[in-house]
Amino acid sequence: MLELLDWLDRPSVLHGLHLVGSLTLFVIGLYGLLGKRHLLKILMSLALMELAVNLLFIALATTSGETAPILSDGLTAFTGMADPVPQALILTAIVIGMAVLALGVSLAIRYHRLSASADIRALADAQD
Amino acid sequence: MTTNRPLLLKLLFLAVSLTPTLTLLTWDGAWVWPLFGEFELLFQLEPLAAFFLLLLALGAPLVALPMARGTPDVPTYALFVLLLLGMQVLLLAGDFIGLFIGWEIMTWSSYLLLIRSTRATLEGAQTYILFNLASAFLLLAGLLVFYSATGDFQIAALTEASTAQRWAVFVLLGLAFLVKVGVLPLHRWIPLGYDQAPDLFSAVLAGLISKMGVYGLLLLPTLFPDALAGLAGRWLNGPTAGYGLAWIGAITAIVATFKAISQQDIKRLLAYSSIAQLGYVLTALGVGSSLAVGGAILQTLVHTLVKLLLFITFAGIILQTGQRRFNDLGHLIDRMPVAFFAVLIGIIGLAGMPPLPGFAAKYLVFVGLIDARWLLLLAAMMLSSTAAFIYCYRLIYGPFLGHANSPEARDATEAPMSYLIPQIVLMGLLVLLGIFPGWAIEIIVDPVLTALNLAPIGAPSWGELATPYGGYDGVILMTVFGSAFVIVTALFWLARGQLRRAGSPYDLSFAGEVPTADMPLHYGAGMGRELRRIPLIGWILAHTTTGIQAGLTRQTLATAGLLGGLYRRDPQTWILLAVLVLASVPTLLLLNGGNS
Amino acid sequence: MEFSASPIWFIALPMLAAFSSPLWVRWRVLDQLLLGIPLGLLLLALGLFATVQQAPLIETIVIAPPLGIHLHLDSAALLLVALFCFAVTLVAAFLWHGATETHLRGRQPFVLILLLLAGGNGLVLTGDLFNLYVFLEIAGISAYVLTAVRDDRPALAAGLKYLIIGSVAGVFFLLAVVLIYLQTGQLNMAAVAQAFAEIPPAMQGLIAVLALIGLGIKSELFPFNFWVPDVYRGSDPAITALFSGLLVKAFLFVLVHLAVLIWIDPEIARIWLMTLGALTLMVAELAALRQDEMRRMLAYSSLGQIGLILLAFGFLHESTAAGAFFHLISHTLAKLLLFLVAALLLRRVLSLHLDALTGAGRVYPLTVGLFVVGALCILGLPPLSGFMSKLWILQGFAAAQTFWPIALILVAALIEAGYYFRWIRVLYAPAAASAVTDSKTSKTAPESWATYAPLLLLVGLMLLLGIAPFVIEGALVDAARALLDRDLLIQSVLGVAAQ
Amino acid sequence: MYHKSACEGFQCEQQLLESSLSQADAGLGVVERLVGWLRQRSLFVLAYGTGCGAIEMRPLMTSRFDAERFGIIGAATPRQADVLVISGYLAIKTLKRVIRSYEQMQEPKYVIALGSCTINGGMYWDSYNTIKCLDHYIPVDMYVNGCMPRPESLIEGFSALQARIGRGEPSGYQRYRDNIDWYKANQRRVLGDNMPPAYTYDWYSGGAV
Amino acid sequence: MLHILLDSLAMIALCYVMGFLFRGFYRQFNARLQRRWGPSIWQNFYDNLKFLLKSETLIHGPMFFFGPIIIAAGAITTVLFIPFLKDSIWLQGVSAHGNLILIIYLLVVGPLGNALAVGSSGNPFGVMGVTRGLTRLMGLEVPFFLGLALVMLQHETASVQAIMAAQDSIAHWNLITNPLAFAVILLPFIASQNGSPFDVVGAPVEVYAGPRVEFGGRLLGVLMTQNMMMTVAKLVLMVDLFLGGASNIFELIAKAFALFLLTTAISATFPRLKTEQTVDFFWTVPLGVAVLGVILNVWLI
Repeated sequence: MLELLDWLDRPSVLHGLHLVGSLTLFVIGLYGLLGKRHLLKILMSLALMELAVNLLFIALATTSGETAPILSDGLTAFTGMADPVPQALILTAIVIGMAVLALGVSLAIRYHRLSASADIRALADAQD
Repeated sequence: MTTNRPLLLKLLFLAVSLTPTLTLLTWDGAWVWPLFGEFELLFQLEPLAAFFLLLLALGAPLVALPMARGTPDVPTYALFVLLLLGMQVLLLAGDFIGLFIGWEIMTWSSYLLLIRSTRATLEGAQTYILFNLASAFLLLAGLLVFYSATGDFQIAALTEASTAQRWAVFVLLGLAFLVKVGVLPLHRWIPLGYDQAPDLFSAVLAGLISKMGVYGLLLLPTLFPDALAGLAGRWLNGPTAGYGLAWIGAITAIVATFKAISQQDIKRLLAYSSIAQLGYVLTALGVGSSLAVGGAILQTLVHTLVKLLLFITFAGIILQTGQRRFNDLGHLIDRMPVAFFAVLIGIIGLAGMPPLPGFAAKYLVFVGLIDARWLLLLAAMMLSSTAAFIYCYRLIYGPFLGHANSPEARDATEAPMSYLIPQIVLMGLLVLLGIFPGWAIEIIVDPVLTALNLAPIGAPSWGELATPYGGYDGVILMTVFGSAFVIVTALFWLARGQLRRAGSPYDLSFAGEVPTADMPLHYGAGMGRELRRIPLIGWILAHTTTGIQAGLTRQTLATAGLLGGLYRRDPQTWILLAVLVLASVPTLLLLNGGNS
Repeated sequence: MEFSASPIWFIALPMLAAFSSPLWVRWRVLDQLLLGIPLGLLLLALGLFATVQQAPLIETIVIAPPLGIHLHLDSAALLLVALFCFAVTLVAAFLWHGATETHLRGRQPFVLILLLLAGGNGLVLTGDLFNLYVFLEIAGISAYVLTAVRDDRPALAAGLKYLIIGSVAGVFFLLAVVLIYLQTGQLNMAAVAQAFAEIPPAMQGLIAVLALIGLGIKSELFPFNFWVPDVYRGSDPAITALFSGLLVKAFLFVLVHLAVLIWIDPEIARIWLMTLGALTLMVAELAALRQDEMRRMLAYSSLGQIGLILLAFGFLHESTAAGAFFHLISHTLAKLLLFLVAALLLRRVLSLHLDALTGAGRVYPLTVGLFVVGALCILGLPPLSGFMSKLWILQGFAAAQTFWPIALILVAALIEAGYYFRWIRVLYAPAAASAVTDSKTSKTAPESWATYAPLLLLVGLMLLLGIAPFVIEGALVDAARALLDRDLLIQSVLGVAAQ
Repeated sequence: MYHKSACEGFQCEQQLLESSLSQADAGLGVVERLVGWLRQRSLFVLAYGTGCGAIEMRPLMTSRFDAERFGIIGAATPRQADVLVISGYLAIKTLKRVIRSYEQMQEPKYVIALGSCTINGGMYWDSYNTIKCLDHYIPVDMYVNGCMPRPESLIEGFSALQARIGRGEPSGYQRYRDNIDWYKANQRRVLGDNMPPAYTYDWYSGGAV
Repeated sequence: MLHILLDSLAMIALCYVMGFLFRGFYRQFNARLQRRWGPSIWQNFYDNLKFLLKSETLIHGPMFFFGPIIIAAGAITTVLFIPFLKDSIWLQGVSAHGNLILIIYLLVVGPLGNALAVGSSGNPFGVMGVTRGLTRLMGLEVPFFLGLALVMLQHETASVQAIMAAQDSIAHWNLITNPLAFAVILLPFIASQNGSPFDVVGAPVEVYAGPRVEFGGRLLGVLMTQNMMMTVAKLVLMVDLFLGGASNIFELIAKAFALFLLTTAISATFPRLKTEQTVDFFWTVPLGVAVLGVILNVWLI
């Protein structure tokens, strides 16, 4: 069991797993984006895709055993810390994703109020 | 002072229309305007351009005068001024960029003028602008090839270009100018455009704008060290490349002449006749000898004068009657005598009959063809110029002779003075040039020939046109004909008996029948129809390029529809396409061996 | 605080102004500020030209590159920034006078337009990839909201569509950035440029494709630009003018910039960029032939011109690139004019459909006359600037003895003429349609000369640049040099020569 | 001269015919004599096939009798013709055409009437739609009697006409011109409203141009 | 000046007399072929004078009046531009100031002027005739001119006098040296003379619709006069070009008559063609021969 955990902790395996997982998430998001018709589902799928990318970034930028990149008591050297940049970036990306999602949802709600429809095909059918 | 504003506007317009004259008289030296990089515009007045500027200086005020009639139409005035500006830029340009700028300004301002007519249809307008822009873009392509060969846009001989470059320049520029001149099968914009343009503007189109194509064609040989012979050697007594051009011109002339004969609308007929006339010019330019080019230049001059005269006259007729088809006019000779004489002089010039200068032009071209030993071309030209008699006859018979076929034609009066003055001026010019062909050669043709590095034709006296093949004397011809005319008339009056004018236009020898107004007595519409029974003409008249053009349009629009179909309104499709591209690129790279 | 001519102003000032908008509302200076800020920035940009010509201005934020974020103001960026400021100034001036649409007045559009300007400037100026992503999203979000700002059904639909497709683009671009970072450990463009060649080729390709899709969607290239007509159709023409004149140009610049900077082998970059440009050009021009709605038609035409610009940039030669910059400017001028004309027309008529506009030229001579001028400029007919820019591009190709783009551009121009002149012809159709005259009486809005002033200014500029292109020649050539000289950029940022 | 006051009906017509036929030779000058001679040597015939007599014109013109040797040749239109040959009976319907053709001919012009029908109606004397006496409607210079007259008699008639032309005798066209009112009245009597238009003859009374 | 006047008068008079006599001969010749006596050889004079002495002439307006005048003036001009004799100061007219191409065009000036008159008469039949005439002209002019061009090419001049001077002996007659050109020209020449079988245009008696349908009286006389003169002018031109010209008036008459006899024989033999048949014929047979001639002359020699 421990061997299995050790094996799983090996960077290549761990990264591989993360890669597969986040790509799966990405594909699920893509599927939702392409296959679903409800606007909210579409927006959720978008969020999912973004999440997948974020996850991928975070996951691949660290290896097991690294500590959080915070200088505090006792931790005064940069050795053994995870790269701080991805985490900072992902924080930003999450915020941006949030904003887009919120905007999208609010637009969708406005649209639903005006047209009583939340179907993405209805968007497409808007004629000149 | 507000009451005087229209008058001031008109005066201003007329004054501006005199700018080509002013340019012609005062422009000397070169004026340089920088653009970017090492490019600059060079404006100078070459003798060749001066000839065309002369045409412009003649034509512009003569058309502007009737245009200024009535309530001032400011956009039209402005566009006309722009057009003049464009043509002057074109002619003054010493480099291809300036030429192209002028060409384009001329193109779009003339288009905007054209669609001011209430008759302009979508098809006509589109055909006009697309053909002209195609011509402009061909010109642009040609001059870019020229630039790539010389590294410069100055109009000069291509001395160090490869054969491929020379041919590319020749074909591209040639096509550009041929579209403007309207050779078959690139002519379709001419009948549509001339027909649908405002009536007076048709005069500009036919008389001046089409001449810019001729200007280009005259410029073309100067781009090659040995003129046209430098391209593909010589054939018989002239350049081989020119032989091709000449045949294009001759076939154009023949087909357009027969097309002209079969038209029912005056302006369309004139349009086709323009095509045919410029076909002669093309043939002559193909010969490239001094005689033929001299003929071409003279023909250009005559065609300008004649077409201005005819279009202005018919504009007057259309103004007075509102009718423009042969079948709807008739017997205007009594009511519009000035217009009748204008058209008479016009068709004599058009048909190239002595004593008007059209004959001198044709004479030079014929002699040039004989000199080049291109006799089959001579036959072709002869065919079209004798067939031209038929449409010339229609031009004068339809509106002026026969029977008045519409109420408007029955009560028409002479056109206003502003139409008559240009007519009279142009008639005078034509007759003058006809009596003094030598003068025209000396003053107008020879400077251009010298500028083109050709031997001047020269003339022993003002009245005489002399070539190595003999010549004729316009003054003596006119004197003999005039005296004969006077003597015969006098003898006729001296003889006994009385003349009586028929009491009615229906007093006709009609096999004992009494013709009435409801009989189709006016032979305006059907004239020339029986020509279809001649196999060659029947074949020509049965074929048009309309179908090709319509097919091309249809295909383009179908492609457009197909591609427009890609632009679906469904966001999911857009994303799907993006993902597909994402997926396909690695696949392609993989299939390609991944060697990127 | 001492004022220093720093590139940061181009981003910070609009953002600050936008975020402190409640203050401006209270002081009632929204319109003035909307006009004044971009105008001030424009003046600043103009003032900086001489400086930047010597050496690019680099503004580091906190830490020096490659670790920190920096703004990189070279000639190319400055040209675009000036253009963006000009575009916003002009639209602001147009909106100030006589914008009858309430949704285009007030705080919301004020904030959004300034944010859009900040985003556009940021895209052009930034030297950091992730920062680029952030600006991409800032510009994007403000664009989504601007699209939907009218708050009716078509506008919301367009906004939603834009949001969805824009977010997808964002995700793809983010993925590309992430991959780059994972592979190189760098985010600074110059540093990435140095390190990129060491990435495995397959990964290089993947990153390139991802970034291409992301930026391709944003910059409206062919297989990714299907959303454009819908969005342009749904939003207000005055706003669309900004999209076409500002936003696309920024993304396009980013695309070309990244391609030049990061991709080592210019041959491959050239093939890709020129292919994309050519495809975009031809497909868009052909598709535009059958458009019967003015905004859609203008959208397709915009796409075509983008393709043309990319074609010229993609050739990666100095003279075509300078021409491309010129064309970018003249296209912005013309499209601003055309879309603002569309906005003007929309104030008077109910629909911008071809049939509804039959004979409009005889009812509104000035407005439609301006449309004609804009169309002539787009078509590249002298004496307007479009001609000179096209000529510049074409002579660049000719000087390099490459003739297929010339043929393509000319054919495309002919097709373009096909539909623009169709519109002109219909606008001047003799039978004045009753629809036009009727709607005039119902929706009458007396226009003052102030409304036309921005449009006339545009016409004046087109004429000036068309007749005297030498006035901006230096800036264009510098911009082209700055864009294409990869080594110079890397050296100026990192202080070392590229390998 | 026909004057309504002087006489009435048939007597007047008779009187008119006799007076014109029996006019004495006027003193002719050399020029008139020459002119007359030239005129008689060249007669262009408008052979208007009104009746069965038209059949006799063919042998007259062709090789058998060869009228061309007397200078007699066909003309296509009335404008070019000197002689109008009325070949036989004349229906009322045809009369209108004949009158118009006659009026369109250029002076001097002559009329030869062929066969009995033109003289008195012949076998159609009681027909409702033929005219009986041609001379009442257009002036006849020469009657050639017979039913039908053979080409020989036609030639005889032509010769007689030529002789009269040569002598410069006044011929029918002058009579027509002088008595236009009478002729028109007669024509109107049979044609009713279906008269040829007036513009072909109204200059007779209005004076020449 | 006086010389030119006298010379011109002599040429016109010669044309007039020759023309009427030739035509008279033609009528008699035709009559004999048809086993008739035919009219006197002077018959054309009688006809012409009779028309000139008609006491009434109807016109349809000024243009109608001037048409025949123009055609007559054109005929006189044409005659004066054709040299009748070579190596002589007499019967030259003003031919020194003209050339072959001018003459060809002068030949059609008159008919076109007359066409105006026909048009202004308002008679549709007349205009039909004019159209037929113009169509025939279109047909005949191509081989005709091509044949002349062959002659011009051969002598490298368009001056009739020079061409005439070059044919100093029978061996140098163009008829001998350039028989193809003569063969090409002969039939179009007959057509231009309005001779059978190409005479459907102005068939004098049989066809109602023709250019002359409205002409009568003295105008018709003028038309006849110019027709006769034109006939002779064209004959003399042919003599000048192909039969070596003439040194004196008798030689001229003899050669012209010989040529006239040839055309008469052809005319009397063949039946009449329709207009479009005429054109089609000219564009196949004579034009074909002409093309052959061009190939021989230009490429092979």
